[in-house]
Amino acid sequence: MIFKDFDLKKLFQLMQEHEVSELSFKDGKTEISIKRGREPIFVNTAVPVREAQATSAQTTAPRPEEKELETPSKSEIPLENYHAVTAPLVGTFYRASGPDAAPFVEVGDQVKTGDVLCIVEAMKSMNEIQSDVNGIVKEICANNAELVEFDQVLFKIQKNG
Amino acid sequence: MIFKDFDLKKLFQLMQEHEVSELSFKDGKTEISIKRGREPIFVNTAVPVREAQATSAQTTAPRPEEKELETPSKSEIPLENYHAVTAPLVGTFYRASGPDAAPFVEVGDQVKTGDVLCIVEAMKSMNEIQSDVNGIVKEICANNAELVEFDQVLFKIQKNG
Amino acid sequence: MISKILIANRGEIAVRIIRAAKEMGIKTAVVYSKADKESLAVKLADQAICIGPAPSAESYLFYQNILSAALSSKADAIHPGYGFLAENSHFSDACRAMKIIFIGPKSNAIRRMGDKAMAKELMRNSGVPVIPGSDGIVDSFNSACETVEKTGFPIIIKASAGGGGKGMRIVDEKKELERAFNYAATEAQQAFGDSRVYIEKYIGSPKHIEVQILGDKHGNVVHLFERDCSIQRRHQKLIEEAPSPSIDKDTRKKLGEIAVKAAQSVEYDSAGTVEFLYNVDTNEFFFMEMNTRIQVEHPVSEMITGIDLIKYQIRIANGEELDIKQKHIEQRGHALECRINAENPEKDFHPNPGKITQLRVPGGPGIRIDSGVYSGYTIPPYYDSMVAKLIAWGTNRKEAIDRMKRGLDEFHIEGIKTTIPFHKEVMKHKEFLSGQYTTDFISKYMS
Amino acid sequence: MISKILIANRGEIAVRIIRAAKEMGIKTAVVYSKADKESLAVKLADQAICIGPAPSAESYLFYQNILSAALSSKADAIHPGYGFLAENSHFSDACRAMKIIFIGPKSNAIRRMGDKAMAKELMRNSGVPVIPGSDGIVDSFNSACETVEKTGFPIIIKASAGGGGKGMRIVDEKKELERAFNYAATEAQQAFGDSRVYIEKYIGSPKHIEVQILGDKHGNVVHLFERDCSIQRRHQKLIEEAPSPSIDKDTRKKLGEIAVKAAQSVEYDSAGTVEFLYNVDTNEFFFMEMNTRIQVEHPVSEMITGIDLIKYQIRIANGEELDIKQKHIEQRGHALECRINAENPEKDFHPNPGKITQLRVPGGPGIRIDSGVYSGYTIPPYYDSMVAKLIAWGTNRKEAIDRMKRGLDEFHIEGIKTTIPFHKEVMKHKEFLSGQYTTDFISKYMS
Repeated sequence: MIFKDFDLKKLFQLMQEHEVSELSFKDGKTEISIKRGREPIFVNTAVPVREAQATSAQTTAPRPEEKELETPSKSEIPLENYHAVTAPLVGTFYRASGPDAAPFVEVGDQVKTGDVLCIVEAMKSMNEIQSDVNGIVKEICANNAELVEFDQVLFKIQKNG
Repeated sequence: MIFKDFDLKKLFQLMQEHEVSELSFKDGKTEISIKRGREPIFVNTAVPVREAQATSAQTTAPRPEEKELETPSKSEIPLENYHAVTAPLVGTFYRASGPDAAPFVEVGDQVKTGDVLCIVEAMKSMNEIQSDVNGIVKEICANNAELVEFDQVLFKIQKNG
Repeated sequence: MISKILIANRGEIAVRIIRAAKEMGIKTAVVYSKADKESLAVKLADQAICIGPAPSAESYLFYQNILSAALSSKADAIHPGYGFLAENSHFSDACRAMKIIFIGPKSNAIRRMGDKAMAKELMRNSGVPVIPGSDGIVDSFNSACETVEKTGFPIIIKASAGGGGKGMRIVDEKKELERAFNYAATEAQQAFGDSRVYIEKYIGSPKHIEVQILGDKHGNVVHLFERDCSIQRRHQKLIEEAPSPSIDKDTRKKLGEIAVKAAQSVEYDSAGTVEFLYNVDTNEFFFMEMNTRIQVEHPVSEMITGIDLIKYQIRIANGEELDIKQKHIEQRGHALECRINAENPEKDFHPNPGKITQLRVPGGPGIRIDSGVYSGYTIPPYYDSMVAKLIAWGTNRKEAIDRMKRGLDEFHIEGIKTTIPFHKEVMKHKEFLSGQYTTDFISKYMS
Repeated sequence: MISKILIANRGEIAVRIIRAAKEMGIKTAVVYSKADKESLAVKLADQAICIGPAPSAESYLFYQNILSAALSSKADAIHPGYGFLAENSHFSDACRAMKIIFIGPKSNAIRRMGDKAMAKELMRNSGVPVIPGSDGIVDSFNSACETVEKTGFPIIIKASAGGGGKGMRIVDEKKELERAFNYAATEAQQAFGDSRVYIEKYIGSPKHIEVQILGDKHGNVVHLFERDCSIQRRHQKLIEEAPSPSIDKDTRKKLGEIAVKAAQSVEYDSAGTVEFLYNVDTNEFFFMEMNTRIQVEHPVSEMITGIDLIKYQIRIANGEELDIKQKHIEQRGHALECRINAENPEKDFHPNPGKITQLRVPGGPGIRIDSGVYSGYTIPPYYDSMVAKLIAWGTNRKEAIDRMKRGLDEFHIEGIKTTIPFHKEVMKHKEFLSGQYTTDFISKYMS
C-alpha cells in the first residue's frame, strides 16, 4: 500500500507543508479522504491574550487552530511528550519565596511529586504550586512577578521515575 | 487501483495546484468525490433581484455562482445550446403591437434575423426588438406588460438555418 | 484617579464599559471564562485575563480570581456591569478591603436596597409611596391573614431576597392563602436560600415605570426621567422606551422627585434605578425596588438626554462631583430598545445558541447597536441569550417606532434564530402603538 | 402623495434614502449597474432594477433607462442622491416631463446655482457677501488684468462650469497671469466642455464653512447651522464637523441668515447647502457656491439637530409645508464625520478596491454608521472609493473626538486598505484639536 514507507511524523510534516487539514484512510477496500486548506482562523492581533496552552495532563499534539492562537511564545519546546503544570488560580507568579531567595526550581532540575515549583500570589495570599509528577523541568513558561491567568502553562516537565 | 503509481506528495501538490479542498475515493466500487474552492457563496435571499442570465450571444453553461443567484425562474430550459435575446434597454415588455393585436411570436414559431419579437416601451417610446438569428422560439422569458431590466433574457431561440 | 478598570463581566455590557473607558483614556482589562475567549470584549479590551472554566460559579462569580486578576494586572477599579457580582455587597466590601475602587454605590446602599422587604420599609419611612401590604416580613400564616385584612384581595406574595419571579404567588381568595404562602416560602428557600416573604396588594395590569438616578459622593442626586419597561415576558423585560407614553409632564416631575428622595435616603452614590408600579386606572404609583447597578436598558435614557451613564458611574466612583444640575438635564425626542435574544420565538423562546455565520447590523440615523457579537462568532450556551440591543431614537414616538421597524428589517443574522420576528410583531401591534400597554401585554396579546 | 421612490444612485447614499423611505412607509426601487448587483442597496430595497453595464455613462448617468425604470416600475418620484444626475437640470426637466417628481429643487434653481459665475453675480445682487473678483465671466486676458487691478494679488482663476479643482489656477504675480489664464481656460474646456472662467481674490488659508438649508414650495426657508469641512485633500472633503469650532454665536446667526437669503433668492425648495470661504484672520466670510442636492456630510447636521434631512427632502418634494420654524431648530452637542475610503493612505491614497473578508463596525453610544458595504462584499473598482461614513456625536467637541477615536479603533476591516489610520492621525493632531485648522491642514501637516 501507499503508506508502506511512511511514518506518522513524516506524514504530518507533509500535511503541514501542503496545508492538508484532514486525511482519513481505510485499507480494507482502500478508502481515502483528504481535506486541504483551513477555515480562515481569526488571529487576534489587538489584544495580547495569553492562551492557556494545555490542561494539567499528559498533553497531546495541539490542533492547528490552537497553534494559531498562541501568542508569540518563548517556547520552542512542543508540548507533546511533556507534562504541563498549569495555574489553578489567577495571580502573580513568583519563582522564589522572596526577593532575595533562590528560585524554587531551574530548568534542568529534577523534581518529584510534591516539590514546590513556584508561588502564585492571589489577594495577598501566597499559594505554593507543587509538582504533580516526577521529572525534569524543561521550561519555565511564565515571567517572574507577572500576572498568570487561570489554566496558563507554568512549567513543562519531562516525566521520569 | 488508481493511486498505484502515485505518492501522496504528488497528490497534495496536484490538489494544491488545483485548489481541491476535499477528495474522497473508494476503491471497492470506485467512488470518487472531489471538492474545490473555499468560499461559501453568499446567496441573496432577501430581495428578488431578477438576474440577467446571459448576454446576447451563444451562451455557455452558467457557472454555479450564477445559478445560485437566479430567481425561481419559470424557465425549465437550460440556456446551453440556445441563443438568448436580451433587453438592450429598460422598459415595459409587450408581446404585441397593441392590446388587441396578436403577439409578434409564440413558442414554436420559426423566426429569422430582423423579425420583430416584441416591443420594449421606454419613456413612452416603443422600441421594437428584433431577432438577431434564424431559429425556433423555445421560450418567452418575460411577462407581458411587465418591467424588464437591462440585459434580461427575453427569448430563448434554438438556432437553425 | 482611576487609570485602569478591570471589567468583571461579559457580553455587551463588557463592551459597553470598554467603550466608555476608552473614550475617557482609561485602560481596560476584561476577565473571561474559557468559553468566552473569542468574545468581542476580549478583542476590544487592552488586556484579557482568563479567570476560570465556563460555569459562572467558577469564573464570573468567583471573587478570588477576579480580585486577584485586578491586583495582579494593577487595575485600580472594578466595574461589575449588571448581573453576576453587580449587586453583591460582599464583593464590593472585598474590593474595598483590597483597596480597589468598586464602580457602584457604597456597600451599605446595596445591602439596604437588596433586602426587598427592608427597602420597602425604608421607603415608607422616607415618604415614598409603597404598595399597601405587610410591614416587612410575613413570618406566619396568621400574620399573612392580618395583612390581608388590611389590603383586601388580590394580593401577591414575594420573596424578600428575590427577583425574576421566583417565590412569587398571586392570591385572589382567602381559601388559597395558606397553600400559596407555604409554596412561596418553599420556593424562596430553594431559589435564594432564604424563605422570608412579604405581602403586597396585587395590581393586576400595571405599568412598570422606572426612574434613572445619578448620585455622587458629595450629596448630589439627579434623575434622568423615566423608562417604561412594561413589555415583559415572565418578568424579563424585552422592550423599553423613554419617555413613557402614558406619563404626563406633572407626573414625570413628581416621579423624578420621589426617585431622588428614595436615592437620597440611602446616600446613593452611583447610577441606579428606582422602579415603580404604575396603576394606569388610578394614576397612582408605588415604589417596587431600587436596582443598585447600571441596567440593561440604560441606553434609552442616554439617547434622550445625551448623557453617558457609564462615564458618570466611573467619574462618581473616582470621587468627582456631578457637573450637571437637574435643570440642565433635558429630554429630546423618544427612544426605544429591543433586546434581541438568541431564542426561537416560534418555540416558546427556547434559547438557540450557535454560530453567527453572517451578520449585518442596521445603521443610519437614530440607530444604536450595543452588542457583544460579530460575524463568525459562536454564542456559547452557558450564559444569557441576549445577542444585541437595538436602540432607535426619533424626534417623537412615531418616528422612533418607524426607525425601530426599519432597523429590525435591516438586521440580518444567519446561523441562529432570534427574537427579531417577535419584536416586529410588537412594533405593529395596536395596543403597543397606543402606548397604553401594561405588563400583561405579552400574555394577553402575544401568546 | 409619493408612494414609491426610484433611487437613481448607489452606495451608502442609496442605502440612506432607502432607510428614510422605509421609515416613512414609502416603497423603494433602486437602480443598479451590473457591477453593483451584490450591493447593500440592492439587498435592502423593495425592488432592484438593472439599468446597464458597470461604466457610469451607460448606467447611473444614462437618463433613458433610469426614467424608463421609474415609469415601468410605477415609481412616482426619483431621488438622485449626490453626484451622478443630482445637479443636472436636464435630468430634472426630463423627470417633470414624464410626470415623475424629482426629489430636489426646481430645475431653475439647479441651473442658476450650477453656473458658478452667474451664481456669484446673483448673490452679489441679493446682498450676500462674495469674494472680490470679476463681474462674472472673464473672457480675455485684458479683462483679467482689469479685474486684478481692483482685487490685487494673489488671485484664483476658476472654471465657471467647474468643480473638483479642475480649471483652477492660483496666481501670485502679474507676470504669471497671462499664462495661467490660458491654462485655466484650456483645462476648463477639456474638463467641462466650457472654457469660461472667472477670477476671485485668493484667500490663502481659509476655512470651508457651509450652511445646511431646507426650503419648501410655500416660501419657507430655514437653516440647520453650519458645518466645518476644512479638512480636505485636493478639494475632496475628508472630515466634517458641526458646529464649527471657530464660529461664535453671533457669526453663526449672521451666516445662517445670509444662507437663508441666498436660498430665497432662487426660491429654493429642497435640502441644499450654501458654501462659504471663511477668512479666520479677518473674520470675513464669502459666498463660494450653493450645492443644490443632499451632501455626503449631511449626517453631522442631523446629529446635532435631530432632524432627518432626507425625510424633509421627500416631504418637501411631495408639496408639504415645513413643520419646523427657525426658532424650533436647536443644536445639541457636537458631531464629526470621517469618510472611510478604500484607499491606501501609505501609498498616496491610491484606491484599493477588493473583497471585505471580515467587517466589524463600531457601535455603542453616539456612533452612527452610514455605509453600503458588509462582510463578504466586494467593492467594485468603477466608482468612488468611499466605504463608510463614521459619525460620532458627543455632548461637546472633546467627547465627540474621543468617541470618534474609539470608533476608529473599533472599526475592523479585513481584505482592503482604508483611510482609517489617516483619520486616527488627524484625531490626535494638535492643530485639529485646536479647531483652528484651515483647508491647507493636510498639505501642511499630513503629507
